[in-house]
Amino acid sequence: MNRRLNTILVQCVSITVAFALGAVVIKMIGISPLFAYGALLNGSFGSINAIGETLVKMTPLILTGLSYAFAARAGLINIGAEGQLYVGGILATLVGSNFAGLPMIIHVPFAVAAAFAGGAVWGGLVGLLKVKFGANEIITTVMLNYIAIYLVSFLVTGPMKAPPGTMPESRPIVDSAQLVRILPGTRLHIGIFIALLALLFYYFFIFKMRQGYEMRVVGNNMESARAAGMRPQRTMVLAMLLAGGMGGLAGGVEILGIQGRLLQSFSPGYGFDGIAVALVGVNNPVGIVLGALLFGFLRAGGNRMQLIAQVPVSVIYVVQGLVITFVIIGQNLHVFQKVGVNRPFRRKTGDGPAPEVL
Amino acid sequence: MDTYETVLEMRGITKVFPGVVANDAINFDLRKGEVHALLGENGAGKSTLMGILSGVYQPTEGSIVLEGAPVRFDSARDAIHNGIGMVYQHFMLVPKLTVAENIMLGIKRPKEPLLQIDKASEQIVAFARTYGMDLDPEQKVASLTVGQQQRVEIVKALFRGAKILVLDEPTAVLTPKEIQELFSMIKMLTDQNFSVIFISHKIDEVIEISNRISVLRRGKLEATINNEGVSKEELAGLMVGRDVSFCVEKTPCCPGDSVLALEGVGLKDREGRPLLKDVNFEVHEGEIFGVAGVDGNGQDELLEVITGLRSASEGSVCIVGQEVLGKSPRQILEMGLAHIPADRQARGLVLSMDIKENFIINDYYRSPHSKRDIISWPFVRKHTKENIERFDVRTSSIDTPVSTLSGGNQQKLILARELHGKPVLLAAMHATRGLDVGAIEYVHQRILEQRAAGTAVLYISTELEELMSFSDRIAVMFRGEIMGIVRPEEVTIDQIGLMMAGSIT
Amino acid sequence: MKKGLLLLLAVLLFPIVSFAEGQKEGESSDQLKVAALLPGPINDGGWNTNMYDSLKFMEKELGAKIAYTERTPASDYEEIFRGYAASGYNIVFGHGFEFGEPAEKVAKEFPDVTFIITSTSISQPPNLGSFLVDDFQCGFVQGAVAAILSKSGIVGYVGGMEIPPIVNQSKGFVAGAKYVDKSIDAKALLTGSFEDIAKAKEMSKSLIAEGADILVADADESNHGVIEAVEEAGALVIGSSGDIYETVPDARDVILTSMTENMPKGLTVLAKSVADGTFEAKNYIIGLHDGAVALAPFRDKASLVSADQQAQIDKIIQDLKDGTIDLNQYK
Amino acid sequence: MELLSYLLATDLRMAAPILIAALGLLFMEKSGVVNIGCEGMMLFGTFFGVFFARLSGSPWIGLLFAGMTGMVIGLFFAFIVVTLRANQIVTGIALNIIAQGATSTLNRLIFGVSSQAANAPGFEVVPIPLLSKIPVIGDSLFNQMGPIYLALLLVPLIRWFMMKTTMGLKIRAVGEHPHSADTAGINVRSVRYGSILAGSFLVGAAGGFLSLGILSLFSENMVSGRGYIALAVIIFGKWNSWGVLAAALVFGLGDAVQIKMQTAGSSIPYQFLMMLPYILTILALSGFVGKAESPAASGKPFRNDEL
Repeated sequence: MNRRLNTILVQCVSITVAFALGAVVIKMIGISPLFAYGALLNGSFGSINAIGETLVKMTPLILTGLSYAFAARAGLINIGAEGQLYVGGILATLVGSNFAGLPMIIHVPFAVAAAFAGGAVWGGLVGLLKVKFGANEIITTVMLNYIAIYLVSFLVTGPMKAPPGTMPESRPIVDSAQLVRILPGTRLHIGIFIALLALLFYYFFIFKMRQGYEMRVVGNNMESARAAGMRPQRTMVLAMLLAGGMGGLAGGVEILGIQGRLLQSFSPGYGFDGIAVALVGVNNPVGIVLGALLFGFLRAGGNRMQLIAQVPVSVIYVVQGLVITFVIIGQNLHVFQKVGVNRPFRRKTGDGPAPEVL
Repeated sequence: MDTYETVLEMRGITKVFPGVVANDAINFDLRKGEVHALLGENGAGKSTLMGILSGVYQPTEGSIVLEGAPVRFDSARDAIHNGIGMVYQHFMLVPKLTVAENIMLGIKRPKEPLLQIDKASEQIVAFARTYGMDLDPEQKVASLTVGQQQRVEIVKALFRGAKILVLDEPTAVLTPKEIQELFSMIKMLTDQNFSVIFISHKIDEVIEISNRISVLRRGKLEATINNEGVSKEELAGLMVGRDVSFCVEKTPCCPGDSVLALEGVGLKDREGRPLLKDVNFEVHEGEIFGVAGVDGNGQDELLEVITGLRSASEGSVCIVGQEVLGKSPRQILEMGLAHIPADRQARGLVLSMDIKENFIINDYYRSPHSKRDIISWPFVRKHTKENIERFDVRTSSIDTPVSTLSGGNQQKLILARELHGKPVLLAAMHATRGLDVGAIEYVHQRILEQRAAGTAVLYISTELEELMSFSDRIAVMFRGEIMGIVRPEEVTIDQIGLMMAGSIT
Repeated sequence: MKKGLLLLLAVLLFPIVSFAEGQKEGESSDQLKVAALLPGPINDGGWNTNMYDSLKFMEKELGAKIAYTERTPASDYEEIFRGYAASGYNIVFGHGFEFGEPAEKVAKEFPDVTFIITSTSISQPPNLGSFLVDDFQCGFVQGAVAAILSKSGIVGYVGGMEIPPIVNQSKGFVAGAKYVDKSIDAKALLTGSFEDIAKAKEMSKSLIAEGADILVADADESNHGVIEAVEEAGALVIGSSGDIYETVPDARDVILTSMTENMPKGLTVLAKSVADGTFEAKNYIIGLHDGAVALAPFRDKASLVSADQQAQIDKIIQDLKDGTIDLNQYK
Repeated sequence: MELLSYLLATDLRMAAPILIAALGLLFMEKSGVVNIGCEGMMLFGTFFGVFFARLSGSPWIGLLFAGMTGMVIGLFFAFIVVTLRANQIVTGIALNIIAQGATSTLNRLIFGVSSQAANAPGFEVVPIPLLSKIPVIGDSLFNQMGPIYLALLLVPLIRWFMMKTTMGLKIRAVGEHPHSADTAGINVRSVRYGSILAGSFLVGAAGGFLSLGILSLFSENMVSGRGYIALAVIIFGKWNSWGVLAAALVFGLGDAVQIKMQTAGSSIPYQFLMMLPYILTILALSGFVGKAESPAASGKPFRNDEL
């Protein structure tokens, strides 16, 4: 219990360090950090609309965070949320921009499901390559990100281009497939509930369902899993399917709730932020919400910082990067204080998720 | 007694790890040209002591004196430069590199930034010859046999100018023949005034090879005695802290009908080398069937075939008349198999998960543990509590990660998991390895209970004494073959030793 | 341990606070406030710089308070429009067709804020209009000029991303070249990105290797790549949407001319019309006819242009102005 | 012939920055360190390359400092992943984000906002007498910029270093089996620090060559994915510098061909040609192009209190 409190505190310090350094940079470009951070806060919590925006940003972040977390539970590192998000977007658009006239009650779930499926395929592919050919998931996911991004770029300038066909964008999502806005004057849409449901599902699946239990066993000790009669390969593919699905959902809600149609590079890097979100939240449901809150806050407030305080977007990237870096540092500082070595000689066991790289 | 030249002295060495005192004020000295054995059970503190000597750890208290001068080893490098050569139980060789590369690795030659591997190879070969050893410097270590690898390790140490050789459990992975070769090598080295520290928990070997014996127990030095007419029982007593008789109290066995039956089981590895050859035996109800043999003679494969983790390339394995080959591990578990794996941490438990989660690892998927894919934790908690009490697993709560349990308690947890429902067949390997005497007796008692209850027990071990006293019949394995099946009361340990070395009696 | 952390926390907050000082806000209620959303960075030396210059021009001419958002993420168009509108800006520009749709949404919510979207032809009374440079026409002139002055009979066009203004201009380029001489070989290439300069440079090189001796650069940031290639391989370059003779002075010895879209002027006129209430929510197209688009003088390279070539060029431009050449037949 | 010569030349030019970066990564990979942050490191290199080339008026100085910048970033990276044993992938991603922001910010702070991109004296083509006269290959191989020759020399050099020197052996051992290396008296951490620093120098220099060789100016995010390609090149080249060269050329060729195809007016959407390197990598990883074998300890942090 005490240790948990401690980690939380460390996280806070790390994040503060990041912001402190950010302040220095902002000062360098001749803007008052307090004013800038004022705008940051104001743009993220200052008004109904601001809060709405923060929630809007949190929606995909929660989902991409879950994407990383699902894989991590099975001992896999999924860098591919960005790509899964794009493929989810494609599928959501295909369903959402067609079938006009379907009742919303059917059309929306249909489109969302399609997004999930799209991402799941993109993620499942990684799982298959891993178990069938031992292709390292980190690299394959990185590569599939690029492939997905170019795929979208091809589709919107080619097959899916909206008539008359000058603009690189798909036909719009028909009304019956759009996610309803729930807070007037803001863009907050029911996607947030989809995200929270997904979060709930994650919690329930991982801690209450047998497949989730299998995932944790496989992720922590593959050998024991096999000896107990589990099928690690299946479990890993399932984990990547779900991880991908979550990434796909992120793309789906973004397209159906915000964009209204498929565009080139429509994600501002939600997929990569998701990694940080899960990292900050140590793959724990509550943690993921907090992580998403942090980065949603940065994104929503970041716009405001640029809008009001005229802080260039590049500086906002710096602050974001610093936050991730210092959270990592914070989480690893314990190497300086020797704790938790209760067996003098640790033998190499399959214990603990130590996903090898390359 | 003529005067000895002491080359190494470790004075009052204490090493404290968070939570454990691994070494407690240990005094240890080594004389030129002697073999000084360090005897003790796993976890007695041998490895830690040697870790300190080799610079991996720094002592909390105490000092090391080398040829009269106090020294301090901050790193493995320091120890090596001071002429201390470690040969670890798990060899420290890089499989992908060649023998020569492995030996040259880390040798400081400030004048020569270049490897000049050919020149080095010649040196190595010549050097090895002077100790009557043949090495092929070009070969990749991965392609060598265990014995050869050990030789490389020793040459590696000597080549670095080691005067003191530390052998950590060197025989664990060797066949009796290889052991004899090793021993003659050690003798030859000591004749040339090298000093050897011989770490082992095998009493006979220690008696055979060493001049002096130091016994460690629970991090403390029990005694250092000259190896003149000391008896096994004496040493064993020191090791475990009180006199133990090597016979387990047990009722005469009354075998029922066959439970496990292997017929002509064979298994080959990827290169087609045989791992198991025409293995035949039956294990009956209420019988403990021991399997003896040096590690790595097919015992692991045998267990993997029976538990379905590997499928044999030929033959048949039947449990109560049902063929299990081709069945999945889960199907076999469901046929009433209980499995105590060789390495409880690598294959038995999930250290980072808690006790209840580890307890249900075999049953989590079926009612009443879970209904329609949903685990019913209330039942699991209740069920786990009952059984860990029954099997006396000492823990504050069932929600603590098993990594915090002692080795004994971890093994008890596995027993609780595997034995709480009546298994028809118990397949156990190294079930007592690394446990203290109390825990060992506990494990034995539990297994005997199973035997009494009519379970068929397959008990694989490398500890001959244990097998002799514990099992009703013993099969001896060598190079994947069963050399023979004997009754302990009809043979001597030496006869079995011979069979383990490959000679059929 | 924990105390220490808390202490550290306090210490860290120090710089943030210490750097704090009141931000002067030259707020006068009647001051015209203009904001713009940009797809890329203001210093790309092309499309985005164009808008940046326009803002600066309005600051100068109309004394407007200006603000902008760079590299606007697609997911935030709508939100940032709303942000500017809500914080009292009178005019918000969306610099590119892609801003059209979100602008239409937000415009409804803020009837008294004017929205102007560039390079598209949408409009939504009362407060959303658009500003379109006739890219096809620009391309046509560039193509014609290149064709007339090319010695090799091969001319090239290097564009950036595959988006309407680029695509149109490239089509216009080919049409213009062919208009002058059916046999001319006019190659139009797209790098697919505004950022991958190295690529733009290689493409230009390959075009020159193919024999092209005059290139049109229309890839924003990547123009730098085109210009470098031309400098190294010895060809001439025609600039787009701005006078590169002024913006890239180092390269003057290879700059033939530019198509100057005087966006600053055009947009400032619009802004002014908003200020004095004469703005109409319609599509303003600027082209040769209203002088907002023009062919820059050949300056140093005038010597390369013979009298009758000059005459030929002037005629084409004139015909375009008075519609003697109907471009629709080429589109 | 004409075409071939042209392709070779373009290929070599486009491949060079990727090759240099990949050779840098090779050092890290061999010692068991994976650096997804390559993209960011290169970006820093591109900026400071231009910055110092302007100051000094010499592209060589610029290149040198680009490398140094890489090393500084490398030191930071090494501290986090070696000393703190943090997850290398996530650290790399953070590095990329910071680099993108920091370089743009610095660009504006130092060179201000103008349509004139910050440019600097670039590298000149140095034809090698005689050799450059050889038909076809002559013009493409021996009529290049200085750094390209160096990059090509590095290939055998690094191979030799890895296989024939004690240091190389240490690096390989640390990447394969850190604990053996440790017990053999090698300081695993310092070897990794060393490899990371050496590698980062090359990666930074690769960025420098991009902004001073291929071009002679800095523009925001100009690396545009080449860092990731370099990562792919390592796998495709099977952790062997010759393989890396081959792979870099293959990917460079992809670019060259793609450009050629567009000039020739091909109809294949460029997006597919852009995907090619990534698809190839996945195939390589899946063993369709021959199984790629990574150093065993790759990506695993090392702690010497366990055996």
